[in-house]
Amino acid sequence: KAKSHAPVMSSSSSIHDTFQHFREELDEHHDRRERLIKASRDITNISKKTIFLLHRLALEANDSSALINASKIGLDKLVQVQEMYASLKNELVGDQFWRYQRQISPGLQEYIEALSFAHFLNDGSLITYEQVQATLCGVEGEAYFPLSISDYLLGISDLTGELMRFAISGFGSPGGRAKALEICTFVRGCKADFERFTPYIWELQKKQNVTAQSLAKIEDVAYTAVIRTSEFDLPLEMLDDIVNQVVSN
Amino acid sequence: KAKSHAPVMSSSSSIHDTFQHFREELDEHHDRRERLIKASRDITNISKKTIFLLHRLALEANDSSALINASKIGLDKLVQVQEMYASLKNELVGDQFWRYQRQISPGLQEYIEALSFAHFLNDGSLITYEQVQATLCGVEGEAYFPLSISDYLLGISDLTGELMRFAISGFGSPGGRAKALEICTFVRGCKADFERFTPYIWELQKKQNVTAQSLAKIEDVAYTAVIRTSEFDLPLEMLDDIVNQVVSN
Amino acid sequence: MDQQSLENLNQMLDHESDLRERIREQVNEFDKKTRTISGILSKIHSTPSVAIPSLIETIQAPLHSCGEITAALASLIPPNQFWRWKDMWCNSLRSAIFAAALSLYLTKGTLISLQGTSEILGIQDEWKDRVAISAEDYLHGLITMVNELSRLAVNAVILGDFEQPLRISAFVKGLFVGFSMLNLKNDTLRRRFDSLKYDMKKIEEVVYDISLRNLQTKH
Amino acid sequence: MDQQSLENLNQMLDHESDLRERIREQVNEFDKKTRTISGILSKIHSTPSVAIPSLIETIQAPLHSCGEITAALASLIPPNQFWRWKDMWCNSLRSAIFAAALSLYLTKGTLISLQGTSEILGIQDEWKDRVAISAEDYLHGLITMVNELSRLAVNAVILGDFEQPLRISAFVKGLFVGFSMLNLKNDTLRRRFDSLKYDMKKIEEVVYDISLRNLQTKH
Amino acid sequence: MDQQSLENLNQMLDHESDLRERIREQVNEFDKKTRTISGILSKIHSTPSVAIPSLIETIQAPLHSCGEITAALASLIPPNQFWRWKDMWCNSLRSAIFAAALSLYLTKGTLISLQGTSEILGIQDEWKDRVAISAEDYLHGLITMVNELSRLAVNAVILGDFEQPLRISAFVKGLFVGFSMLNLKNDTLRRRFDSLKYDMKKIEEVVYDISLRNLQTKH
Amino acid sequence: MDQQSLENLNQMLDHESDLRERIREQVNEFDKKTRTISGILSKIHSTPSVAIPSLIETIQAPLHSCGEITAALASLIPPNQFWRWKDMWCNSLRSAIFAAALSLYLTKGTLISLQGTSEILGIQDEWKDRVAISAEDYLHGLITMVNELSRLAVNAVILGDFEQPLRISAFVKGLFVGFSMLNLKNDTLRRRFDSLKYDMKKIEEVVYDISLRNLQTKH
Amino acid sequence: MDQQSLENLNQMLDHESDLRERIREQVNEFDKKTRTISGILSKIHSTPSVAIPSLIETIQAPLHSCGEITAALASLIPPNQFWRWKDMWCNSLRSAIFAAALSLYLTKGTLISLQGTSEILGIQDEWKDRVAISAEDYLHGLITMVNELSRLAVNAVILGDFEQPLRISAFVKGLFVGFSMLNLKNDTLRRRFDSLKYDMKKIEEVVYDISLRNLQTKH
Amino acid sequence: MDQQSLENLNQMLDHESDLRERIREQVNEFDKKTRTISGILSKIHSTPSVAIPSLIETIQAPLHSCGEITAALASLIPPNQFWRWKDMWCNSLRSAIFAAALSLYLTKGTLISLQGTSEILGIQDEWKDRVAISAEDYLHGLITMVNELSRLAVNAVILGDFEQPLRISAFVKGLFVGFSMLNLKNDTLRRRFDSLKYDMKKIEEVVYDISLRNLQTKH
Ligand SMILES: [Mn+2]
Ligand SMILES: [Mn+2]
Repeated sequence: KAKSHAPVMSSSSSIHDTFQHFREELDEHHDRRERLIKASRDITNISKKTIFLLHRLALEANDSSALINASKIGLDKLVQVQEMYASLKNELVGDQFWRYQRQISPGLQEYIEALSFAHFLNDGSLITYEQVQATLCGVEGEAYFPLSISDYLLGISDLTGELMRFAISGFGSPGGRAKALEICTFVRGCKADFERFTPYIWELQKKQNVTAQSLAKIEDVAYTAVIRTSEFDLPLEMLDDIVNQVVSN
Repeated sequence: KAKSHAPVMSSSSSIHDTFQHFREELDEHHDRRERLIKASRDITNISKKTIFLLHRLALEANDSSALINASKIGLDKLVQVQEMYASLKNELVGDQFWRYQRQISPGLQEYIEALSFAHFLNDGSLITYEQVQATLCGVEGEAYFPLSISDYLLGISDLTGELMRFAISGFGSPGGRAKALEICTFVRGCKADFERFTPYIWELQKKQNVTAQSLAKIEDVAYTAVIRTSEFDLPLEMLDDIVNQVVSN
Repeated sequence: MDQQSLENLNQMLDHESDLRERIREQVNEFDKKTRTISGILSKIHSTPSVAIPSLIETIQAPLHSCGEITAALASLIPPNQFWRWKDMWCNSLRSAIFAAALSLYLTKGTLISLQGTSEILGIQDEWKDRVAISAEDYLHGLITMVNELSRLAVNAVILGDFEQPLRISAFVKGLFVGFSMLNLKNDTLRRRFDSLKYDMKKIEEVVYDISLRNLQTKH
Repeated sequence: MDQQSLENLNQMLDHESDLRERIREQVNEFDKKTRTISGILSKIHSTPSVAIPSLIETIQAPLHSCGEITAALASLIPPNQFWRWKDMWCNSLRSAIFAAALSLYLTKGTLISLQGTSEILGIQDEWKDRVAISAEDYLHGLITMVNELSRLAVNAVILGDFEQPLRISAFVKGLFVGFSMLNLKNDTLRRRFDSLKYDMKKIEEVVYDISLRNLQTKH
Repeated sequence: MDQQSLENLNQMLDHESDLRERIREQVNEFDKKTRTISGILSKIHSTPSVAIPSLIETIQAPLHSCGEITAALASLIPPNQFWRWKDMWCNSLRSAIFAAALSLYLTKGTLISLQGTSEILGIQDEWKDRVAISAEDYLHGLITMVNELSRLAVNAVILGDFEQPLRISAFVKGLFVGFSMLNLKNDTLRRRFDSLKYDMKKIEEVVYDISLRNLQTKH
Repeated sequence: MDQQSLENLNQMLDHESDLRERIREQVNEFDKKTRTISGILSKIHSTPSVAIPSLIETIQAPLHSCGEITAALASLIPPNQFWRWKDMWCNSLRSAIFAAALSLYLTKGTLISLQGTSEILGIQDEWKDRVAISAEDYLHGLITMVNELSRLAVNAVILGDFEQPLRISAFVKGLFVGFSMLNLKNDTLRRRFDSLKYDMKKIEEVVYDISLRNLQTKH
Repeated sequence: MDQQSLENLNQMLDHESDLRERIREQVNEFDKKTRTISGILSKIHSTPSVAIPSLIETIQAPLHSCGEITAALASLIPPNQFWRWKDMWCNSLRSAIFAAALSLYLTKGTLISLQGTSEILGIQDEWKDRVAISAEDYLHGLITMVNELSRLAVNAVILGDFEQPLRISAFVKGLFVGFSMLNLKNDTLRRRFDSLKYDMKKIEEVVYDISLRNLQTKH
Repeated sequence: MDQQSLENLNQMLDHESDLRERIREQVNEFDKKTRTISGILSKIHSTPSVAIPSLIETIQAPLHSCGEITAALASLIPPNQFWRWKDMWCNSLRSAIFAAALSLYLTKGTLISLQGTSEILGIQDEWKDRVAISAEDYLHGLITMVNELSRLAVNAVILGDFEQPLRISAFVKGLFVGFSMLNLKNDTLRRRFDSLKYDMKKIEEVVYDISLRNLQTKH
């Protein structure tokens, strides 16, 4: 329709070409965004399943070598996620990672949560930023994408919730009371360490509130352990043994 | 750990079997839900693209046969969606449709919106419930799933928004003023007809408010058309011709 | 929209809203029944072990009478629309499942199966596209039972019964292992599974108290 | 967390927050520039056609001086972080794009290209992973121009210029066809594309008024 | 809690939930009636002035039949509990008030009074502790009427009727002055009063278009 | 709008806003009274059982003086408007109900009735269309009492009183069974009923601790 | 908490709630005054240009009487607490600013200054830590004036006055250029600035209609 | 708008936005300081009673260094604008108040006064129109301290210290009585007061556990 006016403007065919180009660019962008959203959902699902698996294995574990083994199984399962990130690396090349960060974050944080849980079960330590980044690198050590500090911190912040569940459900097992005291110290450390990052990362404040609640629950567990045994002048392990004998009669 | 107590309860191996079964059932459910969410997103995307395509074709159309052709092209594109539903039919068999309705609805409603737009461009009529259901049936006429009335009504309710856009962007084209008056009558009819369904379908009330806004915009377009021409005692087409002559000089 | 379509749609919607009304009536009845049953069951906390079987006996009649409701629902719900309407009665149903599960545990010491629950509530296999017990509802019912058992462990001690807590402990531990096998989402079931962990912890505290005082042998 | 990790993370975060601060300063400057430019451009509505080129002339200097800002940004932004920070300056950038596009249309009657806009704003191709004009920003700038042109069509008539609206009509129609080719989501761009439709309608009304009164030949 | 108290309380609570159910049924009916009426009334926008009286005629029967609902409500609501339950039906009531007000304006050109509305809806004075029209509901109904009249002004022009907008303008101006004198502390009412300002402007713009073109004399 | 209607409406609206102001004043007074009473009642947690009756004695005067407020409200509220305004004072009223219920339990060991509460607060039967105690408010007051009693059970043990928890346990168990049979559709009440469950459990745990250690016989 | 601290704190809190009450009373008065003034001012839309000055005359007394309120507020507000309480009266104040600005424009054709507004409302410079006009309130008042002027442009044409719109257009254009240069970070102000754009366009369209038909010369 | 007014207004607005920026910088610093202090203070939960004084010692320097921030704020804020800007720093300020209050309690066992807090934070009396501690902020700080003390009671037991909970209980009881006497109209403060009730209960339960087991004599 506009053809008759071609002289007074850049010709309509050049407009056509220009917008044809934009159209392809936008379509490609939307398609990539969609693919990343779907991949992120898959990653979230695998990570969640890994967390449940780790809980199961950890509860069955009777000693630290069983825990280390549980950790290994969990880490193995997470290789699936690492492979997915490897296959996505071309979508996230160069400056593209930051373009789609909002789509990637949910899955990535869930992955970091699962990874840090497996890592904790291995040696009771907190996985570092560098260690997380290292799991997201190709064979030659090149990162699939730059790990953002906020994804790292928000991911490991969720770990405290899982540790709370771990402490509560392990309470009745032999050694569970000692484990609860250990986790209590660990989570208290996390809470304190994360505090100074909250001015930089807005969502971390909300997660710190959740961590505070988890910590209070873990402290209650530890408190119960101490108060119930303090009537008796015997070491924890001996009390555990007495109870265990009764229960297994 | 619980083994030593087997006598007082259903044996732990039977618990294991039972929960093994639940676990499979829940995993299968979550996986299916996930697949349906993804499919629904794809369907939404195709439907949205079809709507844009229909707008493009409709604006280029100069006569009713061109509109009918536009409608055909749109309907052809929507065959993609129909094939996707065909491939999903086993996920939705029996009572399963209602289990996943919340996951399916968004895509389905967008599809119905696109379908009803294509249908409108063909002969200016509103697609019926039966006609929509017919597009979701296999070769032997068996429905892939039962079309719910609420999805039907919520889908066609969105059509009014697209018609509003159609009326506004067609305003300047020859015949656009007449088209606006036609659409005005059509949308007013939709608004009135849908009114009696609002007590049954809660979300329809919100959509009716959107329709009311679209209708007011269409009425403004029609009003402008009438008021601008009423100073001149000539029929609409002649005025259009005069303007067209000036513009194409 | 032509007149015919309008009327058809209206008729279908009227029919649906009618159906909803009639289901609601049944659910109200269901609710009354389960409220009465729960009221009676709440007496277990002040009933000595020995008198519990006869207390449980008194809820058998109202519990089985839930079959009237499930039958009425099965005749109301159209084929294949189980998932469409189930949310309307799932709270009442979960209460009934809880009551059935608790009854069986308190009399036989065993875990009720989904199939067994269906039988007690008169739910027939051939209704499965209209009225059935979903895995989720069954699991919710079991967790409610555990919530109650953790209170019972405490109250048994008050009544001088030191065996009950040990039995409960073994039973709940077994159930917990079962629940741990499930992969849950962040939904109600997951939140309630967390509550089960608390109950287990509470029960363990009681077992601990009893064991360290050697009370389990004292009765 | 060990002390080293803590300090590393803290340092990285401090660095980022510093960077944000320094970008914000540039954006404030950018904002002042575009506010001044917009202020001057808003005079086109009361300026006779003949005087418009010299009005446009006056914004060339401030418009080109935006290059200082884009250069400063390009030296601030780390490699590959374009998409991370661009939201901070995109409002100012869109205003600048609008000004460049309107200037070119009012002087040459043609549509500015994305490439052409980059040149005016001193944005270099090799910065593309740090500072660039995205398709979206460019399109937003064009729509703002159309918003202004629809007002101009009205005001041109007030000033007795009946040709401008016809020129604007043809120009905007062409642009509209271009925009129609895009598949948009329900986002800002889509909402603004709808506003473009309104502008086109408004312009068509003016053309209608002029044509029916045969005013186009009268000047 | 002794048995007697418990039964009393439970009876009260059951009675309340029963009553709510029965009111809801009436409200559903009320709602259906007013939606049908609104559906018919929406045709005024495509009906030539001359045919409007007979269109209005067709809603008189359903409108007066609302009296059945109000009577049913008056017999359901316990003495003194008007304020307890009124929120349940106030939406339907406001729709009915709107319909009555619009009917009277379109046939007689006058403003309905609160008393007049009560009569049409069969609400008796002696029910005032159970069913009545509050000042707030009446005002809401009037505002809805004005919302509709501003659209009618536009649509009358589409139908080539240039007199209706002038009549509407005079009528709404009077109403608007009245409303601006009211001490509206109520938030919702205040917000809706703002919508009335918008309607006023819209109507003035229609009258403006007509005056500018001298169309009022053209019919 | 004619002058008369306008004046009527404005009078209604003004009267309403005036009335609200005057009710608010009474509620402020009511609030001060109940705050003082609660302040005194909070001392039960550090008062030995034997001194509690004389502590309760000291709140009788302020508690009965609430009758002045209820009388003032009864004279302010227009006939039939109980349900319109009751939300304004229901918080204060619930505090007063709580205080009356707790007083009676701590002195007589019995549960106050709704009727008994009305008498203490000077609420007359013939005001029932203006000022009354609704079932809901009464139940809220009772739940607040139980919240306090669970704290009292804990604090009694701290003071070396092992009988009080047993008495509280018996009293609250009865109340709890009553509540669980009620048809609580109301959301807030339902949520507070959950807090009651929590209190019950806490009290049971105190009794458990006492039983486990055979402390109940030790005083 | 020792008795003295407690009393101090309670006195502070009580004093605050008292003060709030007394400010509210003054604001109610202020509100009544500005409602009356706005009521009168709304008549400009049906008043021929020539009669406007005498209409404006009638609001001078009530407008100046706002000084009583501002004086009362100045004596209520403690030193330095202007920013603490200003939100309570800012709506009324903005209405008064609007009235003062519109009056001056309609009689002298000039823009009122912030200083001039303070004088009319009797606000003294030495109150600046208690009662003052903030830049924000002043700008809000001006935007409300423009909202009204765009309506006046339309209504003047209805009354056959084609000069008023031209005067309004020139006046508002100047204001608009001023506003577009302001650094409006404030969100509400920014949103209202958008309404100003809309008013500008409306006024331009009126002038357009007049120009197109050469009506400006016809009076 | 004349050039002078425009410049004045723009200067005011620019100044305001500048000032906000500079306050924000100080608040960022303040925030970092208080987070560091909180981080250290959180170690009290794992520190044996005997080592707490030296832990508290380590926060004295950073706590007093807050005086640099308050001094910077006092020099930034224009006279009389305390209430305009205080919301920007009130979170940090409340954290600092909390730290000061907790320090004093843990070292001296006494309650800090508002005056005492001002001194520690270097807030001078003559700044009261620019920087001061409001009653509200002081009370918020105290409530945060109680939240922390209830956790400390629990954690002291974990460390085997059964005296700390008894001391905390006595201290918090006194504070609680004080708070219940306050006329808390303020919503946030009221809600936080509820959290204080919860803390009280928690502490009482700890004291209960200790008393029940006669642990207080065991150390
Ligand atoms: Mn998690
Ligand atoms: Mn759409």
